[in-house]
Amino acid sequence: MNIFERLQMLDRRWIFLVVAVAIIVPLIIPFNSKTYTTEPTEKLYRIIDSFAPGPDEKPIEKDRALLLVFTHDASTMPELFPMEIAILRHCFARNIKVFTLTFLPSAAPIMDYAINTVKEEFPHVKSGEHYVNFGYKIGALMLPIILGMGEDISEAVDIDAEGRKLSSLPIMKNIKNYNEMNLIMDFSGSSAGGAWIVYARSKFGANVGAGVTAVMAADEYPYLQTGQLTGMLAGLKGAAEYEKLVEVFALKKREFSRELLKDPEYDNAITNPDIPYKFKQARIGMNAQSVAHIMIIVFILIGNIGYFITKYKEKQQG
Amino acid sequence: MKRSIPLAIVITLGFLFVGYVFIPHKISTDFYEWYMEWIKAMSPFGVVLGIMSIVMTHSARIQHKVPNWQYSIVTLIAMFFTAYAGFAWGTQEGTPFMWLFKNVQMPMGATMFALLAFYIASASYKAFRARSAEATVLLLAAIIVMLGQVPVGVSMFGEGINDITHWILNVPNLASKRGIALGVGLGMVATSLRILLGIERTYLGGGE
Amino acid sequence: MFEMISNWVAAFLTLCIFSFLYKDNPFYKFAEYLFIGVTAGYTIPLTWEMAFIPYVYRPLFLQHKFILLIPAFIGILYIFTFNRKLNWLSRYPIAFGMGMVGMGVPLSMHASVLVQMRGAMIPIENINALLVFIGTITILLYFYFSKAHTGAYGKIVKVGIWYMMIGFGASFGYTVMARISLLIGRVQFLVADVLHIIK
Amino acid sequence: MKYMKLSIIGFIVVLLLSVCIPKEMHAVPKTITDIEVIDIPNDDGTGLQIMWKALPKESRIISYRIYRGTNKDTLFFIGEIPINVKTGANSETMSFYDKDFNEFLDIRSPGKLKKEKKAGQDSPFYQKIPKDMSIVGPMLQHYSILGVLPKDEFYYKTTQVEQTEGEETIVYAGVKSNQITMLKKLIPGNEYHYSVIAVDEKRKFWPADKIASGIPIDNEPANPTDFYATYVTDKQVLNFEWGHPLSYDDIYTYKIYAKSPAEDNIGKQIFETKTPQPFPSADYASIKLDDNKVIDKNGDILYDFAKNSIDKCEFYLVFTDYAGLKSTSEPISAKHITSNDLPTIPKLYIIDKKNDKGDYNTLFWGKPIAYINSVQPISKDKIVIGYDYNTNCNYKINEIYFDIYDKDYNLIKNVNEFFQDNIFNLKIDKCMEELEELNVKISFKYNGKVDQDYVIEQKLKYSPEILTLKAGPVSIDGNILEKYTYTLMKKTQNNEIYRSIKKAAGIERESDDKVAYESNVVKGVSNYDLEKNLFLVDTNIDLVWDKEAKSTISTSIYVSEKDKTIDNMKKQIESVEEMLKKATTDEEKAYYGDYLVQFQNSLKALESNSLLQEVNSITNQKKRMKKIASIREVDKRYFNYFMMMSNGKAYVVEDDMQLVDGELEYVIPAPNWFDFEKLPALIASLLFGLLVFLFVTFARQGKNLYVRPIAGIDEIDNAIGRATEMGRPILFCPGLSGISDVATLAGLSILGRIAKRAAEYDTRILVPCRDYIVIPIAQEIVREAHYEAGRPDSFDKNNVFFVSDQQFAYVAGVNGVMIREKTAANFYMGMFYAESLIMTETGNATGAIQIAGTDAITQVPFFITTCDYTLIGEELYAASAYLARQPLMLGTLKAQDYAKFFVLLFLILGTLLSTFHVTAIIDKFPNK
Repeated sequence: MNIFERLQMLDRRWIFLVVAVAIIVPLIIPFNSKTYTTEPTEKLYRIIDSFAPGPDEKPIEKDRALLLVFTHDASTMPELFPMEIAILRHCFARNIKVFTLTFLPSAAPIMDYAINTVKEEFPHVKSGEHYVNFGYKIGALMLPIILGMGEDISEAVDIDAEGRKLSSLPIMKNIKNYNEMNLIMDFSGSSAGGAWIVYARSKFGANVGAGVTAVMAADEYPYLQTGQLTGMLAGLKGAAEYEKLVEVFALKKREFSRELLKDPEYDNAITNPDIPYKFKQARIGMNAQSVAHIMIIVFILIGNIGYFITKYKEKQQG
Repeated sequence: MKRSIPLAIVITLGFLFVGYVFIPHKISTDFYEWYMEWIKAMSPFGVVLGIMSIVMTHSARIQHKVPNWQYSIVTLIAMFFTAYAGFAWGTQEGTPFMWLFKNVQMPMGATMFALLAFYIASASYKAFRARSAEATVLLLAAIIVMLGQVPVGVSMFGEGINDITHWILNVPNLASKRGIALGVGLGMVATSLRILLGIERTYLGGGE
Repeated sequence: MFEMISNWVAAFLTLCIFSFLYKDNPFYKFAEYLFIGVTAGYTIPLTWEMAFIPYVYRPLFLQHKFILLIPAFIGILYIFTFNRKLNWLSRYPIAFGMGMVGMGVPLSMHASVLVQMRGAMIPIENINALLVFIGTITILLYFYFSKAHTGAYGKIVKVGIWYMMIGFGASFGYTVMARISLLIGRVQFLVADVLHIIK
Repeated sequence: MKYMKLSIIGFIVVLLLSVCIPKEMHAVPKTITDIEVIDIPNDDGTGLQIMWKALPKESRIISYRIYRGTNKDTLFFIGEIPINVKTGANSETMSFYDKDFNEFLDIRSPGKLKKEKKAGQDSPFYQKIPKDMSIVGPMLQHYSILGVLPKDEFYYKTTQVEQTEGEETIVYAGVKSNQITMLKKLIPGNEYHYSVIAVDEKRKFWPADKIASGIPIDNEPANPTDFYATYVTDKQVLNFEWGHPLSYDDIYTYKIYAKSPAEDNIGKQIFETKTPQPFPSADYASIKLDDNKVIDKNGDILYDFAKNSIDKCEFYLVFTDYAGLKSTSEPISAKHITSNDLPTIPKLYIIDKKNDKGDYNTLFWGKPIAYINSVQPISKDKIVIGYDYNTNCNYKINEIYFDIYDKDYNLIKNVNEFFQDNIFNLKIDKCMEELEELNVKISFKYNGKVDQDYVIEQKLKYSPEILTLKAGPVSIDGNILEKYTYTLMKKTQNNEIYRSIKKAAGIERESDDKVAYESNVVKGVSNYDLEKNLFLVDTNIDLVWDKEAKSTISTSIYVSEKDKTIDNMKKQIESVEEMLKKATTDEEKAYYGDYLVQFQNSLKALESNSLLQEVNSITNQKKRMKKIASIREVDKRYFNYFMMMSNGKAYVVEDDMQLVDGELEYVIPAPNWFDFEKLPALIASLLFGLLVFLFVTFARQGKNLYVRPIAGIDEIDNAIGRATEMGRPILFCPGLSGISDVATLAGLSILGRIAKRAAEYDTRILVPCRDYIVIPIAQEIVREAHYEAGRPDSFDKNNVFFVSDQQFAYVAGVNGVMIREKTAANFYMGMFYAESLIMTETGNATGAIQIAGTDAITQVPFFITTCDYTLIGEELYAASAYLARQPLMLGTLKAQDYAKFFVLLFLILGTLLSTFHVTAIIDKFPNK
């Protein structure tokens, strides 16, 4: 039996071991790798960044805001949570007004968790001034709220998760409806954007973006092409790209430029101990993804080489 | 009586529901609401079947002392304890019932699901063989799409790999999904029709 | 403290399931049977609260809609399933539930056939549209059961098979990422929430 | 065995540990010490806000429970705020609003008074308000209560109750607590008491250290905002528009005052409208002026107002609430405009919505609109343009033309969208940055004709923010559509004031208005009968609007009381007459005079209304009520609609009234008997049914129906044979979905065949199920197969068993079966989800032959790679027919094949025609 035949007969458990190592090691021992940012992610970043107040503008005065809608439960958290964290970090770092909302009871704790995780790093950020958590609204209210926000957000949502009347919060100054709350990001493990595209987008012209799991991304591409979706983050990869953009531009309060992205300096973030784990989670995850994908491809190749050699031999023998 | 009446129920209701699809009138929606109310009233009893089946299977295993019968005790105890916890302390957040759900059921479900990562790898190694031209095509498409999703792929083959991935997803993949879906759609119509006409009676089981 | 114990229990069970990858062992068996038991136990109070109380108890005993005794009685017939002599009674509730399948004829025709057909009949304005068209047609021919896949016809059908295989390959490749993400999620739970190795 | 014991012991230890966890080491506060109740400003005096400081994260609180009572000894649970235990509360102060009509008592309320035991035996905390009349009855006076009754309960199932109040005997409708859902509002000026219980993660209750009290007070409404005025000089119309007030339900009137410099305070009133309670009113006023007078639509004089003083005047908007409290806007002056500054308003049409159950009217207006909404680059010289279009039932769009010009209006391309797929490509010779902008002119071919006079213009400007061309506003004849909104309004016959139903964007062309079928009757509840255990409500119900007398006719639901309404009216007239006699001032006289006329009209109506007489001629209680229902439920659903267009800044244009024969036209939607959108489905289904009938007949006649061999099916027998040789069992998975799923049925019919073969070979067949209804059916099938094979003795019903209805618990179980039973042939036939690969790979590891069949397209790739044979999609259904070899089954399979042939024919024809701009075939197919 030569090595290829042995490889052919290799016990599955060795493969499992390789998989375990290939995924656990990059997660525990991070290493640097390059993150390529792609067009849809960059576009989304730039739209959100355009909501930031100017250098001599008070954050409260800014008449732009972003709505994050959490439409997923814990099972898709590995992919979607890093995105949410990255966007919230962007908003808090650049004083962008941000709202959060969910129609799914199981998403409410995830929403709280995301806000609080990012807030820890930004002591100046205050609820009601920089962000408002609209909280969980029952599914039956979904349509009335989506449509109602086209006229008046304070009236449609009424009270936030902390039980405060929205109209009494300083953040709502200058924010009336979709004209101001100009982008809705829907994070979902199934059909992202759905009702928002149909109602908020086509009736009120609101921009709708989606954060989806990698599996979903293919189904969402047509919407991206027709412009019904303004931007999309797909899976861990989209999250990793956004993480990088936030780090290169938002945290340093810089304008977006493609040139800066090419600087290899920014690819050393993963091993940088100053950056908390939660803000590079997606990039570390992508390391594991990359290793895993390559590993699987190598498995396919080795498997096939062994297969062909064995077949060739059989032919010769017989 | 044993077979013909249930069959008559299915056929009658079936045709009424065909009508329901075409008739938007209030009478038709009232009929649907009536039906749903009845179905809902029947629904809780179906669960009893599952519970009875579990109790019967596992107690039989214990009785006959089949190999691994001891574990059936775990199942029965776990089942009765969880149910008891739900009834005794309620099902809200913070009760032992929710604790069991969050710390026993959820992590095990998630882990079972995560096993897929291992199996995908072993399937790639063991079963993904270029046995024929078709198998080779499948394999190549998979490799390209996999590469297109990670930064390594881009640094190895350039941005073009993304475009190829999108093309594969938007053209051959779209055609394949559409073609299969059309076939499946027709098949569903045919099977539903067979049930409606009483040709297909599998659901009634065998016997008289 | 409380959270720590909870996490350890979850971690222990996670490892029990993972141990199946090595081989079938008592820990896996224990976890498997426990899993089945707990999920079965979980449904009982939930069915009671979410189905029995609102759909049977309340309408019947509080609102006195006695007509619902009939479906409730039919529902009870399910239980005769396991009785050799009377199991024909359980066909009644099943038949009642099957009635809705009638809707499947026009609805599948509408949503799965006609709407899909319209989606497929787009004008061919570029090469990709043509390729999609060819693919759809040849795959449909593959599912034509009245003719054997031989000769020239076999060749056309083969094109359909190729399309399907590319499609399947793409789905396979596409799913890998999601499945790896699931595993990453589990590993992160083990090393971050339980062992606190990474922060 | 050793491991087994160990693990069980381990599990029990962990469980015990988790149940009796040691007390927390450090004392963290869990008791709320600073609860406070305050009145909500600008409301109608029925709202209170309860506030307290959130406990720290370390307290591990999972929720706050709020309790309310009208005395401090009994507080009832009214609401809960869940908290994420990991992160703690999001803010420092927690609030709970007790306002508006909300839950008071319903079917889910407990039957008896129940203490919150966890809060301590002596605590004043109770669970929800119980249905016990001795407790809830006396509470009624402390709240204003609305009772919502399903209409049939009120019509037919109430008890007639007589109560003596002073000298009078009043008849009430008695309602049982299980018939009614009650909503409460607080009463202004009453005192209410509140407290909060913090619940920690072990579900321990930590009551707050005190009970806080508060009194809701009726405040003045919030100040009017966004108030604008314009004066259309050539039409002599004064327009006002203002922002929608936040709590409109407390506002009783909107008044506008004009103040000339000579006047003090806020001047003279020139406009007043009441609100169409409980609905929002439209937020504008359009006042006609004539010779120093304000006139109404009929030309009657309403107020004196000097036209030439408009320039010098300041205008005030005043909101008045039910308690007479007022709030006044800042003064504004009117901007002079002419009717040329205003857009033209399209005509509003109203029709009954098609293909519905009769609870919608469709409102539509204007010509179709198309607009570009996004531009995406795909390569250096190519961009993708996404567009959207709106139309209505007057216009069927055939083609949309986009004429695209560069910034200097040089034509780049004419695009004809004869097939509207919301997207087209455009070649450009410069990059978008250099293009700077594109000008687009959009026109249509609709109803078979090209309308060249109707052109929509739109500019696409390069935006460095998003690195692409940004779609600008859409304009027609220079009017930018986005600036304007259409306000749709409607009113019933018995109300003078229109209620605002919707604000439609300028680009919309159609809107549906829901006119729901009546299902509930709403009644105030303030009395109860403890002995009979009934809530008491008023017995009167609206019957019909009497056009001549201009009053709503109501009647009692009880036959015995039918004449009382007339008696009551007479009594009221008598008392008003007396008041009139006593009246001294002119004002008083006029006031009571008006009332007298109104009441006399009503009396006349009551005595002469033919419908009421018809109803009252029926003596059978139930029959009479049925008649009443049939009249009133229709009468209430007649509406008159009205539309206004404005830009939010008092540039107001009103549409003409909807009239018929000079009177307002009231319309009612009608239910439809056939859904024409499903007509293609009906035709297709009938044709398909015909095909099935034909081929089933052929098959019965014994015609040979050829079906090509399906790979995999022939292998089934081989697989069973191999399992027999090895002496190992067979596994059959009927999929994860229920019995009504087509895939499960196909799987089960294949099971019949496999089980028979297995029985013949005397090989055990294991069938793990996920759906409990599938178990008995699968058992029956396997049993029958054993009988058919002549081996009833070898059937063991425990081989067909339920595993779990949770997806992954099921997989865990099936994996266990495969490994421990060492199955040699695995069949997966039915619907599968993500778990498919876990099962097939385990099967692979045990070396079993595996054959799969599923219509779940997403799972097919995994089956193909890991199984020996896979039936893809329709092949699964075909296999069941192929194996059965019954004429009936084969006949349908053949019919399916021929249907496919037609599908193919249409696909080719439709695609070819549409490529050559003929969309006739495509248009016949439904697109959603």
